[in-house]
Amino acid sequence: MQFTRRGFLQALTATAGAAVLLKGRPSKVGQAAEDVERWATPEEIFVPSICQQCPGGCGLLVRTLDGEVAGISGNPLHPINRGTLCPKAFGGLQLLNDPDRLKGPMARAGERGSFRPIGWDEALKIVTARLSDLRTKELSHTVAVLGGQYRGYRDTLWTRFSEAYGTPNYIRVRCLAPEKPALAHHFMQGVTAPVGYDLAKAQLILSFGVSLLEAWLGPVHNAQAFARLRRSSERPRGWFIQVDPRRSPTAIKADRWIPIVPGTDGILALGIANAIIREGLYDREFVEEHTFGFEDWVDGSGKRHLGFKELVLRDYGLLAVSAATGVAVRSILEIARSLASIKPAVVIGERGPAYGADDLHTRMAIHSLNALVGNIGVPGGLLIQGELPLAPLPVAKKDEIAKRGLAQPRIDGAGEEQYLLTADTPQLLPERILKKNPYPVNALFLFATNPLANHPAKEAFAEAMKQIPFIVSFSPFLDESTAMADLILPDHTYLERWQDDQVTHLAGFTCFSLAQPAASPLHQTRNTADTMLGVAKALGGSVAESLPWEKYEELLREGVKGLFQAGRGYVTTLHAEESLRKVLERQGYWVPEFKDYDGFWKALLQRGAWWDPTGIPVSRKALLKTASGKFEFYSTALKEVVDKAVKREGKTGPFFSALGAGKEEDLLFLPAVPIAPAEETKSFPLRLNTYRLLSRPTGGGRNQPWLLEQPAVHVEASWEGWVEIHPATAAAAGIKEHDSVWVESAKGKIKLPAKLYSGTLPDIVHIPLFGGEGPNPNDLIGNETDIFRGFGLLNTTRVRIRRA
Amino acid sequence: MALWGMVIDLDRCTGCQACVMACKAENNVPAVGAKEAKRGRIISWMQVLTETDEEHHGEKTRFIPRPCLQCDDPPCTKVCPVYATYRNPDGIVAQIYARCIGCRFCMAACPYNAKYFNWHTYQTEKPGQNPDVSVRPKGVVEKCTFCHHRLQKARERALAEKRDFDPNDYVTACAQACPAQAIVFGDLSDPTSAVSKLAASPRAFKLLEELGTKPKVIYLSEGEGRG
Amino acid sequence: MVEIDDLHERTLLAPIAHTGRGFYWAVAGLSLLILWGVLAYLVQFSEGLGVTGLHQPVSWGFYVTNFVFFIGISHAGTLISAILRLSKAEWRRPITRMAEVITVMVLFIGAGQILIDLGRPDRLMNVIRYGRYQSPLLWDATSISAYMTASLTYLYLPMIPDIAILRDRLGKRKLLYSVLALGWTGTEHQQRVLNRAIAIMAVLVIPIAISVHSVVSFVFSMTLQPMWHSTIFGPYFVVGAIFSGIAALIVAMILFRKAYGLQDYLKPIHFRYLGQLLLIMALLWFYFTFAEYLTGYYGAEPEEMKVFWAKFTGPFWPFFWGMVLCNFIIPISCLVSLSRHTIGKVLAASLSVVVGMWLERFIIVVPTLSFPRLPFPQGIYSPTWVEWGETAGSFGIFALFYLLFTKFFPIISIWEIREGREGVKEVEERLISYLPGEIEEKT
Amino acid sequence: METSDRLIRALQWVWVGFAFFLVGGIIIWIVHLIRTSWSLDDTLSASIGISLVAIPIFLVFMGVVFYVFWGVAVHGRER
Repeated sequence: MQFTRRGFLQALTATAGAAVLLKGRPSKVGQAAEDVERWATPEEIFVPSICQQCPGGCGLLVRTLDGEVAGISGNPLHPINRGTLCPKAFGGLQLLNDPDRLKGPMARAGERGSFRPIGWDEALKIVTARLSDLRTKELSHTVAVLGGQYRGYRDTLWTRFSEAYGTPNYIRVRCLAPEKPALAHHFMQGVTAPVGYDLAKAQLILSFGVSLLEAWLGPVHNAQAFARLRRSSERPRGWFIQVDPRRSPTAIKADRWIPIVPGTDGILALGIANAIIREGLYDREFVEEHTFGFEDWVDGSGKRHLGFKELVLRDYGLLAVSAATGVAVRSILEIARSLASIKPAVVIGERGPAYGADDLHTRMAIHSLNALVGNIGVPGGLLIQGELPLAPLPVAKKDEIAKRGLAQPRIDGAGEEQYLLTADTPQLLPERILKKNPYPVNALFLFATNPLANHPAKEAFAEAMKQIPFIVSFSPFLDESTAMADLILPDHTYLERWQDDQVTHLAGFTCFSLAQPAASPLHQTRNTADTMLGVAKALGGSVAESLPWEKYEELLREGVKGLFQAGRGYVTTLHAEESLRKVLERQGYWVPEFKDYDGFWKALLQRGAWWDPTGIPVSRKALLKTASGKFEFYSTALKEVVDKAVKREGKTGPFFSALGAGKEEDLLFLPAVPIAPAEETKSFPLRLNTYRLLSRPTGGGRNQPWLLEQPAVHVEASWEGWVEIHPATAAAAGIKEHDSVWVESAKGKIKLPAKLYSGTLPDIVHIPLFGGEGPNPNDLIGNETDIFRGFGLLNTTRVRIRRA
Repeated sequence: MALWGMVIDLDRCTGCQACVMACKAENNVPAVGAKEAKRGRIISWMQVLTETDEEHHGEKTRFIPRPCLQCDDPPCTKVCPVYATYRNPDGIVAQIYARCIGCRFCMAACPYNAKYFNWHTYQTEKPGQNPDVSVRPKGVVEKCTFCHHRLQKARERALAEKRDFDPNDYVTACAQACPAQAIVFGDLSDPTSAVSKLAASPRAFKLLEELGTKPKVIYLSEGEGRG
Repeated sequence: MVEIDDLHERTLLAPIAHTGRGFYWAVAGLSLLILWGVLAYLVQFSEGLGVTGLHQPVSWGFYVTNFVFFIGISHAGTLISAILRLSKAEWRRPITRMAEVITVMVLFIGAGQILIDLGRPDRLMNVIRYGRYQSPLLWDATSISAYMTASLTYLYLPMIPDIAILRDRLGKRKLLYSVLALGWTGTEHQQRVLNRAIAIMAVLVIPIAISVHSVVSFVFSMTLQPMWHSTIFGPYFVVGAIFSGIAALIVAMILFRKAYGLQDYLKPIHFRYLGQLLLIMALLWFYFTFAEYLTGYYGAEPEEMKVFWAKFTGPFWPFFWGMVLCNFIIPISCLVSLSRHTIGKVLAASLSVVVGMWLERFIIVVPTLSFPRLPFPQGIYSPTWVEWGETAGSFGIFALFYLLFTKFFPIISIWEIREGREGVKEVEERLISYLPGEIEEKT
Repeated sequence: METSDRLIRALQWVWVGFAFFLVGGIIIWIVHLIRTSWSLDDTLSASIGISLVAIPIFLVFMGVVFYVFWGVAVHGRER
C-alpha cells in the first residue's frame, strides 16, 4: 500500500486524535504515534512536596510533565522557605534518578554482601515470620530499631510499632533532636517545648560555634533571617558575631569572627559574663526579678550557696579565660559591650555535635548570657516553639508479651547510670551488643541511618552487626550498613512517597507540611510506613489493632483532622490573604476557611503546609516554667535529678562521678565549665575539628554529581573530602596545596588532599563530614561519649599530619 | 524594549551556591565528573567566586556570585568569527550551539570568564532534565542566558491568556532560588522596578566597570559596621 | 641518465636526478612523526578537545602557540628574498628560493593549526557562510590567504626558467615540467615579462607579510586581557616573525648545504651576512620585549602584575628565562664575532632562536589565560601527548614537504646563479656609481 | 602541433584557470561577507574597510598571473 506523505500524516493524526480522547493524553498506539506523543506538549503539573535533604523541612514545588519529574523549585507559599531553596534541594532530582538505586527488595544469598532479588510478599513473609517467632519466644525486647534524622508521623509510627510489638529499643541515631528542648534550656527555664530564636527581628546575633548559614536546622530559614538582619527597610543593619574555631562561610559573613580553641566556648561565655557583670552592663531589672541563683543565697537548711555572679567574678577572670580560649581580652570586652548595648540581641548556643566533654554546662553558660542581658520575653530574643494541635491517636494496645518486653532495660543504656539524662545513646550500642549486655540482639532494623558510615564507633559497629542474626535495612541505596543486611526492603525517595514534616525549633511558629507523591515510583520500592503497616497487620493481635491503618495516607489523614478542628492557624495562602487573616485574628476573629475536612485536606495537599503564625508565645510567663517561675542560674531541677541519683546510687555512683566528682558541690548546678590545664601534646600535636558542609545532604548524597562537584566555596575542592590546614602548619610539614596528606589519630589514619586555609588557628585541622565513599573522618574520631546527649564527641580528637 | 538586568547584594549573599545548583537544574548543565573536574573543566554558568584579600591582617573574604553579566557592549560577540554569540534584541548575550565552531576566541576575550567549553560530550538526554533547554554537544561554548527560555514561555503564556506581557512573570532560576533574596532580577529600563531602585543605591558597583563592557549585573557592596 | 654538461646544472640538479639512502631514512623518520600527529588528531577528533591539557581558564595552549610560531617562520621567505631582491644584494641569489619554499610550506601548516584547534572542525563551512569581519580571526583568514597566494606566485614565477631547464635536460616527468614551464624558451620578451612580474610581486609581498603577522597579533591584542591588550603587539610580532624566520632559513640552508653538498654555493660569506641580520633582529626583539615588560611593570596594574610575576618568578619562570636565554644571550654570544667557524656558530644561534621564539609565543599565550582578572579557580596547564603529537606531526609534515620539494625542483635557482655570473661587470659599474664625483674612464 | 603540444597548452590553460578560480573565489567570498554583514546590520564599516584593501590586492594577483601567462605562454614563444 503506497502511502503518500499527506495520506500518512492524516492517518497518523486520526489515530493520535482517537488516542487523545481515549485517555486524556496520547497513549502509545503503535510506532507511528510515538512521534506524535513526543510532539504533543506534555501535561505540566506542579506538585508541592517536602525536601528531606536536611532537617530544615523546606517546601518544594516539583514540576512534573506527564508524571515524570522535570524540575524542582521552592514552594512560594511555604512559610519556612517562601519559594527559595538551598543548593541541596536540587540534588533531589539526581537522588530520584540515581542509577545505583535498589530496584526492589533483596534477600541475602550466602554470606553477607551477596544478594538475590525477591518479591515484596516473600520479603514481608520472612520479616513477619521472624518477628512473630521472636514474640512467641518472649524475646520481643531483643528487636532493635535504629532510626536516623526524621520526624513527624514516621517517628510516631515506629514508636507505636515498638510499643505494640514490645521492644524498648527504638533508638534514634542522630546528633540533633529538634523536637525536644535542649537540656540546658530545660534545666534553666523548665521548658518542655524547644526554645526558638527570633533571628528575623534580632539586632545582634552572637553565635557560639553554630554555623547558621551552613547547617543547623534549616539554612534556608536562617539565610532569610540573616538577609533581613543585614538589609531590611524597617531597621538598621544588624551585627553578627561568630565564635568558631574555623572561619566557616558563616564566620566570613559575620562582622566579627572570633577564633577559639575547640571545646572552650563555655569558658568564653563565662568570660563575657564576667565582663558584663564587672562593668554593670547586665539587665538589672530582669536579673533581680526574674532570675534565681544570681547572687549568693542561703537554702532552707541554712547552707550558703555560691551565686552565679560570685562564680563568674571568682573563677573566670578575663586573663584566665583569654589564656584558655585563645581569644584576646580586647575581643572579649568588645563582645560583652556590644552584647549589652545592642538590643534586642540573641545568643545562640545550640548545635548538633557536642561542644566538648562538659557539654551541658557549656550550653548552660552560653544560655545564661541571654538571661544576663534580658533577651528572654522580648521580641527579637527567645521564643517558645508552639504545639502542633494534631489529633491524638488512640493509645497503642499492649498485650502481655509487649508489657513484659517494654519492662526490660534498653540495650543502649539510655536513662540509666551516667546516661540518666539521655534519651538515646547510640554511641554505646556497638560495645553493649558485642558484650551482649544486657541481652543479645536478635533482630535489627535500620531506617534512614547508615551507622557503618556516620557513626563515630563504626568499626565496633561492624563487628557488632556480624553477631546479629537478622538485619533488615530500608535504605534505597546499597550503602555500607545495607551491605551487611539480611533483608533489604528499599524505601521510596521523598519525591515518590506520602510524606509529612512537623517543623519545630525555628522562628517559633508551628508548621505542618504535607506532601503527596510527586511522581509514581520508578522502581519496585515501597514506602517504609506502608511496609511496616503491612507487617503489623500480618503479625495480628494487639500489634495489628494499634496500627489499624491500611496505608500511611490514612494515618496522616486521621492525624491532620486535629489541625482542621484546632480553631486556629491556616493552610498557607498568598501573602496578601495571610496578612488579612492576621489582622482579623488580632481582633479575635478566626474565620474557618473550609466547611468540611475534605476541602481542608485537598487544600493542604494543593498548597503544601498548614501553619499558625499568630500567638507565638514570647511572654516571660511562657518562657520561664521552672518551679520558681524564674530563670535559674542555679538549676533546682538538675539538683533534684542529681539528688535522686545520689539517693539511689550514692556519691560514688556512675552518674554523680561522671557529672563532676571532686568538684565543689554547687558547681554541678551552676553553668561552671572547668578550665582544663593545657594537656601534653607530644605525639599528636594538632586538634581535629569536623564540620558539616552546606552542600552535603543527610544520608551522604553519594551520587548527586552537582553537589559533589562544587561542595564548598571557601576552598577549591571537588568530588572528594579534604583537610584544611593553616598555611604555616602546612609549610612546617612541607605540604603544598592539593598534596595528599596522611591524617593520623590514636585510632586510625586516612589520606586526604590538603587545602591550605588561613581561616583557622594554626594547631587545628578541619575535615568536613563529606559522606559518600571517600575516606571518612569517623575513622579518626576517638569513641568518647557525650554523657548528656549520648552521641560521640566530634571535636576532641588529637591528630598529626604528614605528607603521603 | 525591556532591558533585563540583575542586582546581587553581596551583603546578603551567604555564598551558599543555591543559585549555582538552581541554574544547573534549570539549564541541564552537566556535572563533568571527578576526572574532568580535577582537570579544571567544571561547567558552572553561575559560579560563586571567592575573593580573598591576603594582604589585610584579618584578611577579608568576599563571595561574588558571577553569572554572565549580559554586557551591553560585549567583548565576546565582537570576536566571534561565525556570529554564534550575539546580543539579541532582549539584551541577552545568546549562544547559537548549532553554529559555534569551538574556536574559543570568545572565552579568551571575556574578562569575566563567564563562558564554558564542552571539552567532551558531558551531557546526554537523561531523565529528570528540563525539556525547555537543549542539551549542548561536545566542542561548543555555553554560557548563562538569563534563563532566556523562561522569558519566551512567559511571553507565550501572556499571549495564550490574551494579556500583555508582565515583566514579573519572568524571573531567572537563580533569583527564584536565592534564600537570602540577594539576587533581584527585573527590567532595568523600568524605573519603578525593584532592580532599578536597587541599582541606584549608593552601594551599587559593577564588576570590572573600567573595561567599558557595560555589564547589566550590578553588585551592591557589603556594608560596614552598623546602620 | 642524460649527461648534463653545464657545471651549475649538474650540481644543482643532482638532488632531483638521483636520490641517496639518506633521503629515504629522512622520509621514514618524518613519516613516523606525522603518523604520531595523525594518530593524535584522530583521537582528538573522536573524543573531543578534552584529551588535550586545556581547561577552563586556559582555553588556548599548544595549538595557538604553534599557529603563531609557524606563521612567524613564514616571514623568513618572501620578506627576506623580496627585500634582498629589491635592494639588489647579489649574495641573495642562492638563498631566495629556499626562503620562499619555507614560506609556502609553513603557511599551510600554520593555517592548519587553527583547524586542529577548533572544537567542531566539521562546521568549518560556517566560517565561509556566516563569517563576520568584526572578528580578528577573519582578518587573519583574509591576510593569510592573501599572503599564501602572494608567496605561491612569488615562488612560482622565478621557478619558470628552472622548470624549463628541467623540461629540456631531465628525462623524468616531461609533461609536468612542460606544463608548468608555460612554454618558456628564454626569449628576450619572456625574460622582460618575467622580471617585471617578479619586481611587482617583490614590492607587493612585503606589506602583505607585515600585515599577516600584525593581524595575527591582533587576535590577542584586541581582547581586554592583561598583558595582551597592548599597542606593542603588532610590531613586536612582526619583529619576532622576521627573527624566527631568518633563524629557520639558516637552519634549512645548513641542512641542505650538508645533505646536497652545496658548499660552494652557500659560502660562509652568506652565513656571515645572515648571521649579522640575525644579530640585528635579536637586538631589535630584545628591545621590544624590554619595552613591553617595562611598561607593564612600571604601570603596575594589579591584574598585569599578577601575570607579570607569574612569568618572572611564578610557575612560568623556566619558560620565560629559557626564552630570554635562547633569544638573546645565546644568539648574541654566538653572532658577535663570525670570523672563525661561522657555520657552527650561526647554526647554534639560529637553532636556539627557533626554540626561543616558540617559548616566546607560549609565554605570550598561556600565562595571561592562566591568571584571569577575577579570582577564577586556576589550574596549571600541562599539555598531553596529543598536543605534543600534533606539534611533532606539524614539524614532520613541514620537513617532509620541504624534502619532497627538493626532489621535484632545484632548491637553488639555476638561472639566477647564471645571471649573477654573467652580470658581474654590470654590478661593478653599479658599485662605482655609488661613489661621489666623476667616473674617470679606466683604460 | 603534435597532440602532446596541444595537450600541454590545454593543461597550461587549466593551470592558470585554477589560479584564477582560487583568487576569484576569495574575492567572491569577501563580497559575500559584506552582503551578510549588511543584511545583519553587523559592523558593515569593518567589512567594507577590509574589502577595500583586500579585493584590489587579489585583483593585482590576478593581473600578475594573467600578465605572466600572456607574456610567457602565449606571446613570448616567437619573439
